Amino acid sequence: MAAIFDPAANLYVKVAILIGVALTLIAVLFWWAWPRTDYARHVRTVVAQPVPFSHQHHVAGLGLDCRFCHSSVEVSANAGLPPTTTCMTCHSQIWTNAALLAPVRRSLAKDEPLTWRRVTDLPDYVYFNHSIHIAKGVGCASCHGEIASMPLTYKAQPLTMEFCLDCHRDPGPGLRPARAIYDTEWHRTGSTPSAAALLAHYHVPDRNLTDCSLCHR
Amino acid sequence: MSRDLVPAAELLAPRGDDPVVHPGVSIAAMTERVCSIALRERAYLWWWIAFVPCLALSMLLVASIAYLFYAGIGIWGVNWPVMWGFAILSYVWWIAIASGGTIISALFFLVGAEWRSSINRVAESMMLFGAVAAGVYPILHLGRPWLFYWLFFYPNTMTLSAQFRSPLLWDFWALYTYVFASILFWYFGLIPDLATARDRAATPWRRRIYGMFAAGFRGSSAEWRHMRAAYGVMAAIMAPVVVSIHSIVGLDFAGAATPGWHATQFPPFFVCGALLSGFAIVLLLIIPLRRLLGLEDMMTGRHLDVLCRLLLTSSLCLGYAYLMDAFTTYYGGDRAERGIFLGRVIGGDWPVYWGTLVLNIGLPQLLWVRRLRVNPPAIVCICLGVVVGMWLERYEIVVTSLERPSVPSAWGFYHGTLWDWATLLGTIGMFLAGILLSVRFVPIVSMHEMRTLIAAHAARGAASKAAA
Amino acid sequence: MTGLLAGFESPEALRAALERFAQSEWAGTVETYTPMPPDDYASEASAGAASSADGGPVPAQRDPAPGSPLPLAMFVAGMLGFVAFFLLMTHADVQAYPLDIGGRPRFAWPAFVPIAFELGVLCAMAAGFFGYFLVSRLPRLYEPIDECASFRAAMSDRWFLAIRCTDAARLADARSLLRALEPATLEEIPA
Amino acid sequence: MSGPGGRIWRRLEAAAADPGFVSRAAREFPALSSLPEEPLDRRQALKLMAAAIVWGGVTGCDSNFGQDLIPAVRVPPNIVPALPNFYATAHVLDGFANGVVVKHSMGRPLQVEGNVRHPSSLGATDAFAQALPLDFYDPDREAEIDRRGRPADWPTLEGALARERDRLASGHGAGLRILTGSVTSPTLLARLDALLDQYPEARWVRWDPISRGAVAAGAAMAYGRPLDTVARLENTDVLLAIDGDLLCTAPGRLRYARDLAGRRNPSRSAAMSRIYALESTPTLLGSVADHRFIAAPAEIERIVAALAAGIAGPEAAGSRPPGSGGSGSRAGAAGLPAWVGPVLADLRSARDRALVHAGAMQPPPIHALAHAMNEALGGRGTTFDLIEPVARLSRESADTLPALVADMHAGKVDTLLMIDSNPVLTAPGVMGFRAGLERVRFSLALAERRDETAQASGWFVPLAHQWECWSDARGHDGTATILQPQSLPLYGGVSAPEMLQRLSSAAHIPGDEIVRATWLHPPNAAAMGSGWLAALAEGVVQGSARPAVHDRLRETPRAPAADLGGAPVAADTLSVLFRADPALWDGRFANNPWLQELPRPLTKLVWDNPLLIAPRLAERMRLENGDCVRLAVGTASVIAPVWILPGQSPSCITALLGSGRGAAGAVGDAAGVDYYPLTGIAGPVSVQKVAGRVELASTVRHHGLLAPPDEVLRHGTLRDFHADPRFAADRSAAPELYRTVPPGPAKWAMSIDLNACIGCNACVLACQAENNVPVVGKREVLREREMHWIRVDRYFEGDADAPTSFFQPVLCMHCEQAPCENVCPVGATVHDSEGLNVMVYNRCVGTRFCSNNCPYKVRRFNFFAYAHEQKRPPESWNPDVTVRARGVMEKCSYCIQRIAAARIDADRESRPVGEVVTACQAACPTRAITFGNLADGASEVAARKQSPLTFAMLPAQNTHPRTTYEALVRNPNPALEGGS
Repeated sequence: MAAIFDPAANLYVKVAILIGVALTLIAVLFWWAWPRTDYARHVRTVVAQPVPFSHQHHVAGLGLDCRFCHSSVEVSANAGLPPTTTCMTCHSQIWTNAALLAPVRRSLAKDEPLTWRRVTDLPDYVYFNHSIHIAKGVGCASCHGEIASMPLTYKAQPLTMEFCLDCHRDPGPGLRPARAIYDTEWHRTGSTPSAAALLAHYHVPDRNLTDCSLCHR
Repeated sequence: MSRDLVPAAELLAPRGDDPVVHPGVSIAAMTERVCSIALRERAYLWWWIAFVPCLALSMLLVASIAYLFYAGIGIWGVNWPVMWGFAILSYVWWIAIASGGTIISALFFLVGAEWRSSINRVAESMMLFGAVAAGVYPILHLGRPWLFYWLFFYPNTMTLSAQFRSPLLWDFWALYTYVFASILFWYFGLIPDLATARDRAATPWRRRIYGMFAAGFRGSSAEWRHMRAAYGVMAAIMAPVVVSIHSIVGLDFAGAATPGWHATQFPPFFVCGALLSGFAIVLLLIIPLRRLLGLEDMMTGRHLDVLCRLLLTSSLCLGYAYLMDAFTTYYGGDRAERGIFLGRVIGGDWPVYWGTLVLNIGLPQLLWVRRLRVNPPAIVCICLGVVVGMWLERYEIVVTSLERPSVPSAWGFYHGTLWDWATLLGTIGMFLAGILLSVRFVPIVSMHEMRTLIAAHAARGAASKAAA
Repeated sequence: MTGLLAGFESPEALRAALERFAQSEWAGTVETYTPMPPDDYASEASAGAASSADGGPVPAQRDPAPGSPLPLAMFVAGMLGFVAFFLLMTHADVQAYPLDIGGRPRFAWPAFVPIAFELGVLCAMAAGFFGYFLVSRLPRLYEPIDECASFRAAMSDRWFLAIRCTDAARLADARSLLRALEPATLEEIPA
Repeated sequence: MSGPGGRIWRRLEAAAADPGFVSRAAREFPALSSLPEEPLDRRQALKLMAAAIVWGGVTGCDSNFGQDLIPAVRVPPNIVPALPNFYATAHVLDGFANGVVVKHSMGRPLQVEGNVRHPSSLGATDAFAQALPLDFYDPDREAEIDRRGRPADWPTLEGALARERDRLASGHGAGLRILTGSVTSPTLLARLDALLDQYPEARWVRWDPISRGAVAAGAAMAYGRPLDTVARLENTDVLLAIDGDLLCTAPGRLRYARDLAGRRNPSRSAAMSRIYALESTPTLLGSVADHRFIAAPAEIERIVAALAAGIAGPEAAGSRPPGSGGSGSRAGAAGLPAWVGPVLADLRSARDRALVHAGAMQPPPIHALAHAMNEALGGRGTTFDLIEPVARLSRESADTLPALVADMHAGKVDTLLMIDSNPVLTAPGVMGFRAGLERVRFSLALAERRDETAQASGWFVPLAHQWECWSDARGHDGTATILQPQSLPLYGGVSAPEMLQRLSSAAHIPGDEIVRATWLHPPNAAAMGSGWLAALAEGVVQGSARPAVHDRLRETPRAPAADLGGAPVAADTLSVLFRADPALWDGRFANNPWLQELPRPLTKLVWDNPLLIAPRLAERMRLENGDCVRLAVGTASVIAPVWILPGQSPSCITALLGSGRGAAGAVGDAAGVDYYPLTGIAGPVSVQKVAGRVELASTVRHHGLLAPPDEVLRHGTLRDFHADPRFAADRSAAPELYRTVPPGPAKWAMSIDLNACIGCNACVLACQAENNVPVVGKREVLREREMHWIRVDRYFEGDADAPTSFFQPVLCMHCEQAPCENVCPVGATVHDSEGLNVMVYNRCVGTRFCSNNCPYKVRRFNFFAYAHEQKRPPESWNPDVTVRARGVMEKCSYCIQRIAAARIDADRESRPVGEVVTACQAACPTRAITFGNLADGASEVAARKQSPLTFAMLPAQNTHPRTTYEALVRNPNPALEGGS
């Protein structure tokens, strides 16, 4: 018996090689797939809020306009979050002692701001401006999804750079008529003006919308 | 260790007309001697004495890298305007050393130089660990090293890729190609010798380990045939690769608009430099090894003589490059260029410039003297000089150019910090540790090639006897 | 028992043995195991395999050009690598995200060459390396021949000639043939 | 440093003795000691790495998902999230106001810009005003009242004040002293008057470390009473500035700079003015002058006397006339420099279009002579006006600081109120203010920080920052501004009027009431023409400027020459000139890191104030930059490093006040040397070299006289310009390999007029404030790692004793063929369609190749996490600009955030983008910087680019920079050409 390895060794080696190859492939696949998963992007993840505010109820149910609370969306980079006083305009009249709203009442009484949790977020080095998108006919739903049908608010889109670029490279299809901007249920229909028509209507500028400087400063 | 048939005196006094392998050396004896080095039970004392400090330096490298990542690039001496410093110039230095090894093992394989057989394993080890030492730097050198992978093609959600017009990116790819290729090339040529080691190893564990790496090579004619075919092509690829990598390193500078760098001659100029330092390091390695391992009858005076001639030649090429550097500066007539050159020659940086000239061009001229070409002590001194000189040359190119940009108000000044030095010494330690490990565990002479060589010589010897 | 393994002291002895087998009318697979690349004579000496129709003895054929698919494979891999990465870069700069880089043309093909070249090389090297293991069917850690004690010298200073056949009669002939050649060692290859 | 490198560099120092300019420059580099290498910041780099590699594809997105979002409970009026608000106010320094507009973000005052309506500002600001935000948010500002170093509270103070009031009432205010700086504020003056009426025995002492007393005294000599001079440089053809401070410290400096610059660019102004500067130590005015004459302080007096005699006649100078003709030869014969004659001639020929100006640091007689010359030249009403003094003088001329200190020592003072004044630091050492203070029973310091005085006095009360309180102040011409608070007190301070009010009565009247009271009642009610709100909104009270007065020069002026120290002093007797630090003023800004790290205009030094000495003196004493000397004046002495300043007179040493403080705060303590102990002493001056060196951090690393190379900075004389207006322009366009012009609808570009630049650094600080440029500290500057996006390069040319100096603001050139872009391996710096060279921080991996490849070296690198290391409240950063992380390259972005804002506003209304003003441009007092859209032919930048003087920096690089310069043209007196 002079052989160094026994006959089984050949098999072991083959198996080992196969496993190695498989692992490499899996690793590459993971690297590619992970950032694209909803999990990594927190898409459709509901975050616990101090008050279980339902957009569905307020928007679809009561028909409040987005701008009622997000008042600066048309003029400023920030859409703006409603101050407690905005909530209390109604809730000083209705549901005045609902347990759910206790935090809101406390906030006003104690003059302590409510603390909401971010749902839709961009990294700090991205300078997104709501007003210009609204002005150019991009609807809320394009990024925030069908808010009106969300009992609890969650992030509707991955909001990766790819997601932004899809629109910035070809804005037309993303645009909607002015009246539909705040309508999160709206969908293109046959009667909707063509992409080209909308582009012309909104004077979407001839500048290169994929300039880095447009979002990164 | 057997010193059969070879009179010691002859070994100790190498001569330029020595045969590449002493006639007394039989295949069996050669195999026995080489294997006995790798397979001996416990390492030589001198090995430990050499290895421990190298290991310590490698630890130092690890430490300085850890601190660099923790603290930031600012711990180095780099500044505004000298944004590149030790990292880049040491990188270039190492790449040059590695390239020299490749040239010897690949280029001279193609031209079928006999003398290469006994030293190409040393040359290849040098290439391997030189490339690894160089490979350390590009990532360390980044301001945000954890984002190094942005230089790869990789799937991302930004639809962005690297910027391929940047010579630095070419360099990045060239380097890692080169490291990878070196490893393959080194290991590939090693397989038959590992098989030999496998078959001769005493303990079962060593057998198994060598057996694993030998991957069941048995020397069947098919295995040999494919190996020769593949190895030939690999060598034919490595030769241009080594030229390309150093040309591309040259382009890092030539491709920039920076005065002092903006010279078309850089790529060939850098290749000459690579040759010079490569030959120097090979000599520095084989001179002690042949003594310590008793390989004088395979690494003979002939080898020293040939390598010294090559050293001299490449030094002359480099001299020409320096000359052209001066000429183009004068002839181009750019104020900033001239300012930098003046700064090098008579300015604060004069020691670097003149040191480069003396060590890289002046010193090797001694090798015109036949006796010195086979005089180990002399050769060692010259080679050490060249190695330092090459480092100085890179210092001169990288630093003194950046110290004097076109706008005088931005003139700056540079000196390395303790961390710069720690990193440099660390890589040196790592390199030597690698060489020592390969000496300890890997047949340090390519036995299968030596066999061919010895057989051929024997045949020739027999033929000449018959003729007589 | 599946064959015989005869070890010779020198390449010349091995050559002689091969010649002998070539001249003999013995037909079967003859394989050599040598510690250094054999020169042409030792390549694929498979005697009787080339015996003539009339079964008469013919001199062993010298395989005119002992071929290997690897060089071609490496060349192809290299070229593919070069082209693939060149196209990838072109796509990235011209199509995926065209950017104004220092006012240079989008399709800056000269700038793509170095990386494409390096990656082509990478592919070629890889092809050669892994291809080698494929074509020479390595790694094969175990082979029956390893059981022969004398075979341990194969990679040192013995020139081996292995005969593989299972037919007892022809094996006997081979054994006698080999005996006549006075090999340093002669062993049977176990199953 | 160890190893071969170490040896090499030591040899370098030895070798640097070689001749040849390069080696001289090498010697001038800072010494080669290796600095400690511990990092600035520890921001879990390793964690970052792990994360970044694992989540490679995501890289940082969603970084703060699930983090807090906090809306207000009630929205304050006029505040829209992410939109700025602007409120007018003024920056008050030593009493004088420069109108500013403060930009607020979400209610936080963040940035300062000039108020176009304010006559002293005309929309410009100086570095001090720009640095206000950091001053306002300074965490070292004190919130606690304390008593003898122990925390106290309001009630206790109220009690103490009540007791004081009773005691004062009984003694008619005997023993009450109030110490302030210059006061122009009507409200504060009203309160003072009220107090002094209430307590007749009380005394108000007014005193500034950077005193303008000589101006008033000089005017008094000439006109019989103190008057302020308002120069009208727009009408001045020939200006003779004697140690001129018009551009650096004089009230109205911004206005003067603008008027001066208006006459300096021959391609725009009809007649280019000519400026002569006569000075002992270089000033900004001298640096931009056509002729700078350097003379020892003592000589200056003689020369001025001679000039006066030449212009106003002998009796004016009261000394032997150097010949009525004052021809050069005879002037020379009189032991005067040869230039006197031609200058006299020039002034005379310009007659009423000429102006002689004397700096505040000159003695009163010089001012008297200047007035005499001006009256003789007849420029009254054309080149200057006289107005009632804007800053109120003490009631009695006897109420001076020396008198006060004497009284304190004599025990005559038992109640001392020190308002925004730091005498313990700034009072001349010999007076022994501190010792006197200990003898004062009730001393109260009202100050922003617990400074030296606050610590030495009985009570310390935090003073409200000028953004935190109601007050008012006047500009250089008397125009009043009402300062409305920009925010509630961050640290609960009180304003000066409130404090005085509390001293007079128990009733607490809020600050706005006090100010209203001043303005809505006579005598000011009339001035409030346009009404209170308008005044607040505009930031000026219309028509409140002081009218010109018509006093005549005294018929028989006392011969000032008598006061001129008579015989010329031997040239080798040294004197020390004490000057305000260009960045720290009298030391009040010492705790402001922006100002500490602001390269001083001529030395480019930061974080330090070495003694400035002349090259010849340095040669004589074998001094190198950083060598220490003992400077002794009379009995007092300090040990300080020296700095060799070309153009300094060898017979004087300049000491900049304001550094070396002990109680400035975390930033300012122990930076530099305190020279106040040497002030106010008339003793002999001696300097001797002592052992030791100080590493001085300058952002210019060579001090050889380096003429600006032609391809970097171009200049010529008016004659050259007349010979060929395009003398500086590039004749031939270099051949192109590639040429892409960014196609966007707008083409952003900048033009910088070198004729206008006075090197005042306002742009540098404006940029730093706007773009969140971090401060790195002295050690990092020594390691050549300063971060300013815009730097003002300073070059000297010619003789080291009397060099010509040049200023050149350098910022990113936004090259159309940018060399930085194609060497970046990750495309972190690219071009956008409007021609901006964009730096995408979040893409940068920090190879730093772009900086190597930038011919202009305008790129800065975050070697450490400088921004995060800076002790600065997060809310004080500009929210529109990314705060850069460690390992990232950064550079001027042409204020891309402002461009983006304008672009979005325009696009929202679908109109072409309007005017964009960069921060540096807005701040520039001289309008040297013009930025705008080249595509819009009507834009000012388009017009300026047409100027024949326009040239590009380093044209041979073929980078096609969007930033270009207008060549510097000087207008030397033909009779003096070659000389000066």
